Amino acid sequence: MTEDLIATRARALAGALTESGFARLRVRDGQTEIELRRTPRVPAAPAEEPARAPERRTDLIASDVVGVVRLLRPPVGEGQDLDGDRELAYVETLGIRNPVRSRSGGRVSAVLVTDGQPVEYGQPLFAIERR
Amino acid sequence: MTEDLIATRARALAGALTESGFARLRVRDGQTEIELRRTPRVPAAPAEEPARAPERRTDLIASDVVGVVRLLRPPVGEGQDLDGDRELAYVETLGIRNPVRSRSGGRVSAVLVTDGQPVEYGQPLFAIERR
Amino acid sequence: MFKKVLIANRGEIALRINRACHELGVSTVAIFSEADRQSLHVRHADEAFCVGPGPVMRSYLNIPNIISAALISGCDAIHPGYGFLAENARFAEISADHGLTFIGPRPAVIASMGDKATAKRLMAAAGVPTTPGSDIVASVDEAREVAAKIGYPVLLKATAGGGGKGMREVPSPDELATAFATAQAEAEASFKDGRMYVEKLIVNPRHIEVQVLADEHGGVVHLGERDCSVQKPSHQKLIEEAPAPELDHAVRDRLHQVATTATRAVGYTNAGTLEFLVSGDDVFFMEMNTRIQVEHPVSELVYGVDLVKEQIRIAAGEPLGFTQEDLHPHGHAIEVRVNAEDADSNFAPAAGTLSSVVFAGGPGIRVDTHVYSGAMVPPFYDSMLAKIIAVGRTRESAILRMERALSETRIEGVKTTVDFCREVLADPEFRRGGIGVGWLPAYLARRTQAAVL
Amino acid sequence: MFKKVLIANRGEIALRINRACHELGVSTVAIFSEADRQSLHVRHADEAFCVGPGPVMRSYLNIPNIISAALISGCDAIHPGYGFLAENARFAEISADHGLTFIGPRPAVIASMGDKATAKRLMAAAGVPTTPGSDIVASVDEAREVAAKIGYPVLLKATAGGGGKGMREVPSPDELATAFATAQAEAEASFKDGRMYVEKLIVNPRHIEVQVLADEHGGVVHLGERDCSVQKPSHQKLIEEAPAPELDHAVRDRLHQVATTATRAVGYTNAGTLEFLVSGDDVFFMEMNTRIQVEHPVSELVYGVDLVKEQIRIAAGEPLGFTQEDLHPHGHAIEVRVNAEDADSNFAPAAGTLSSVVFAGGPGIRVDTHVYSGAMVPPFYDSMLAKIIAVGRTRESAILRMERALSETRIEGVKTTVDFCREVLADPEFRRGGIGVGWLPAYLARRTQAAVL
Repeated sequence: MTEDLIATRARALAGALTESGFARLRVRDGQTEIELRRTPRVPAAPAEEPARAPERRTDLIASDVVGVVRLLRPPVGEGQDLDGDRELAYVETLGIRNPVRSRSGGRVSAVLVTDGQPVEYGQPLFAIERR
Repeated sequence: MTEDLIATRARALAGALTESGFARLRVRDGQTEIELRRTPRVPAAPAEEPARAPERRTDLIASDVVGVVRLLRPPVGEGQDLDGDRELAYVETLGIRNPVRSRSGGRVSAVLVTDGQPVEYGQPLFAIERR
Repeated sequence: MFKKVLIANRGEIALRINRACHELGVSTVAIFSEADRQSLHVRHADEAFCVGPGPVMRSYLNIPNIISAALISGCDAIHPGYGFLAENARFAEISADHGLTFIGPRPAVIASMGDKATAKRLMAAAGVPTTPGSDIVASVDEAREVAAKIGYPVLLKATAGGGGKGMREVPSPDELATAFATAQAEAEASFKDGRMYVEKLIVNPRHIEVQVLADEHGGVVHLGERDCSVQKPSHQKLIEEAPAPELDHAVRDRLHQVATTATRAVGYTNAGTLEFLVSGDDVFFMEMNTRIQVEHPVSELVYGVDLVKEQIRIAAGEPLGFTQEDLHPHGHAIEVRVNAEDADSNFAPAAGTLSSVVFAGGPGIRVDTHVYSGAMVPPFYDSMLAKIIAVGRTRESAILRMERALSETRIEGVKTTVDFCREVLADPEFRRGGIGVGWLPAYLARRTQAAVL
Repeated sequence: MFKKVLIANRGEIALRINRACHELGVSTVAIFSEADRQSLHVRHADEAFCVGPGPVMRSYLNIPNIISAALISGCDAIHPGYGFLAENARFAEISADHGLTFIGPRPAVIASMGDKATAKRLMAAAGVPTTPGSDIVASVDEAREVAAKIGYPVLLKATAGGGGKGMREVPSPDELATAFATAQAEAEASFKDGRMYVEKLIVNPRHIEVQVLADEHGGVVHLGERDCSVQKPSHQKLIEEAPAPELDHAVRDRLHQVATTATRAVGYTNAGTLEFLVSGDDVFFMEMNTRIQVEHPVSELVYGVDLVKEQIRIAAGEPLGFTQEDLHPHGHAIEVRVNAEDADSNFAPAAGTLSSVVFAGGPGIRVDTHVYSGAMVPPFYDSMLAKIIAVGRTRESAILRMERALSETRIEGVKTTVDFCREVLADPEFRRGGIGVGWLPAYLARRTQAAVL
């Protein structure tokens, strides 16, 4: 099989694999075997230490609008403990304040934005480690 | 890694693998592992029966010019035994006769062309099973 | 001229606008849905904002997020492209309210042309020939009176309608009541506006449209006509060309003259298209599209004008750099829409990954596309993958060039309309030219029958 | 017209010829080496023959196999493209001997233009201005006499030379002997012909060439000039444009007039190019290329003529379909050569697999290429991957368009000249126009120095 045939198939398979969400995919025929593996994605998990990944239980709180971040006064800080669903900040869009909430309790492991920062849809704002 | 990144890399790897002539190639990094394997190519070995391939000792005698095949009178036939380097046919190019020889002895396992057939460079003409 | 333009669209037209901006030295801001993160329109823009998830209501139609992206990134104008918010007068207003120039006509003009009955009345008043028929009819009985007056077959149309929705052909009085009820229900469901009007049904007309440009200083020109009669049963255009083949000179001149007069009469500005039904020597105004159109490149190639650049210059307040006398058509151009559709099953759209994409090139070929080898085709959007445009000295040479280009085009991973369009281009009736909008549906019917037998 | 044409070439030009044939309704036969089995020029031809292994001597220069392929497949003509056998008079003769029309001028004309001293003598006789200098010199002493007469600096040239081989610049008498010896040795090694001649060295001239077409019925036209002064230190062209910027009208007219006169005088037929050195108002004939050239598209876009189709029509005995009066240049076109080369290390060629290829498209952009995502670049051949051509109403708009197109072009897997060409296009001196052939080498020298510091 020529390399572009192989690559074309690997490409198609890669698409299928990613879509399926499975971890591993292997195809064998007469001349060729193509195997693709994927380890489950971990948000913001540094590539060097995939081992640690599974133990983490981190939620990313993302913006569901395009706008400008407004932190609270005083702002929610890293290491802060949250007892249940708490307001963390809001994102201002065309003068409207869209609250950002923690949904449930936990520890703020990272504040990923600064006050007044423009953010797009789906942009992570806070990382919360769940108990 | 997005599927087109995976595929792009698989494609590059496939190229490298094929060029290297190696049988197997695996790359792992943070999120992804790509492994490609290749079983050695066997001329005209049907994909269903790669097992039989290694036992075969078949030479393909190919044309080294572009021209028209002229079989001998009588023509060399399938199953015929050849004692050493024998003329099998010639390929006529612009009126010049380019002899096709078996190079060494063996049994003619297949005649792949007919008299008067146009052939291109590298086109197999005879299959010879070596003793 | 603008400093930075937000492109409120996706796909090939977003790329087309990005090109025009960059060639004018204007920076660009792309918007994209989560499904389009890998798209070329995102890669080539100077900045890009994700405005929502795949479904259009939450991304490409999400006005607050789009306007917000424009303000955050410091844009001074918005180009809406075609589809999505392009003919949304409210979006044009909101843009203006936030100090963003909407690259298109004034909101009031978008609104009046968007309401078909109003548009028809305005055009008639400007002396533009329109199909015999009524203004809004209050009831099915009033519709019946009008139909009797103009004679069957008639067409029932929702004034808010579009894309064939809220429209019914009525061959005889018996069918009127049912047709009226279903069309009105459809219109109310689709457009929250059930107002209907009646017009004479023109049988198998040609769809011929005229491209106009109007600046904000009274300058108005036309860039000739386009023949868009090759339409799928869904009324979607598949193959377009300029100039219209086999068209009487007098009719052609009348179309051009009527288009520019009408453009002036309604106080139109920026690029627009007047769509006409042509039947023999009769010409009837159908509607005016207040945006750039998919098929604009065929006019660009014949007139040597960059329509999208002109849109931007006009919106920036510049006068047209040329008059009608400066514009001379050269040769013939034809466009084929390469859609991810299966022509053998009613053009059912397909989605997936394009394992391999190789387009044609060489002399006289222009390709406008956002796809590439390995690109994903999301299921949420229009199925058009590319536009291939061929130009030649004559219609025949342009068609030969297009056949050559289609034969070089290889797209693997989804079914496309490439092979079907090659088939159509080879048809003797198409080759002769001058076919009506009924031609392709009839062709498809014959084709299916042939396949069955 | 021919029934079937064998295309004796590879890469983008083979594809270009294939396109012209198909648009004329002529079938095609491709030839390919074992290294090119996957190439687009093979995929798009109607038939294809493998003529040998990768190395050119055994495949693309293998005359018996190529002629044999043409005869076996029933061709009636051969198009040689550029390079390889395009200017090989013997190949043209052999083709004729086998009843195959060679698409190019008559063998005698190819031969006389191929021999530089002869060409120069013939042109001078036809009243074409040539650089002061000698015919063949018998010895180094005769060379010294000539040099003394015309004055230093002088240029020693091998009459069989090409691509800078067998050529030496001689600034003063002291260097003459050594230069003569080495140049002659080089010429004997490269061309088996050590005959040398001497001419005045024109310092930093512009390279401006004129495109001509001549049919077999006395019809001769020019398609204006091309400026090819942006050349690598190896004298290979990198960026070409039409028309030549900042060129005095009188000089331009003289070039055109001289070119057509000379074409008639030498009984030239088919497409050809006369290369001139231009220094101020002085114009000197350099050589005539008896083939289609890499940079032909810039003339095609400015004049709206398909040069390769015209080559085929002329060879088929058709008269030109137009006169000089019918030809009117429109706008400005510029071509960039996308080579698999590393501009940072003396344009060292690269080979490998192109993991991803995405070219630009849209208005005013033409791409001629044989590569695609996943294509292999074999080590045996010219390193050109693609030609990108941009056309605009003015030079500035064409350059802006090219910058836009290069910014959209993504080729992964090998180094290319894309980014370097963007850098050159942005240079104020290039932007001003009218630079000489010495400009790019000097630019590169400054660049390397800057990198070192």
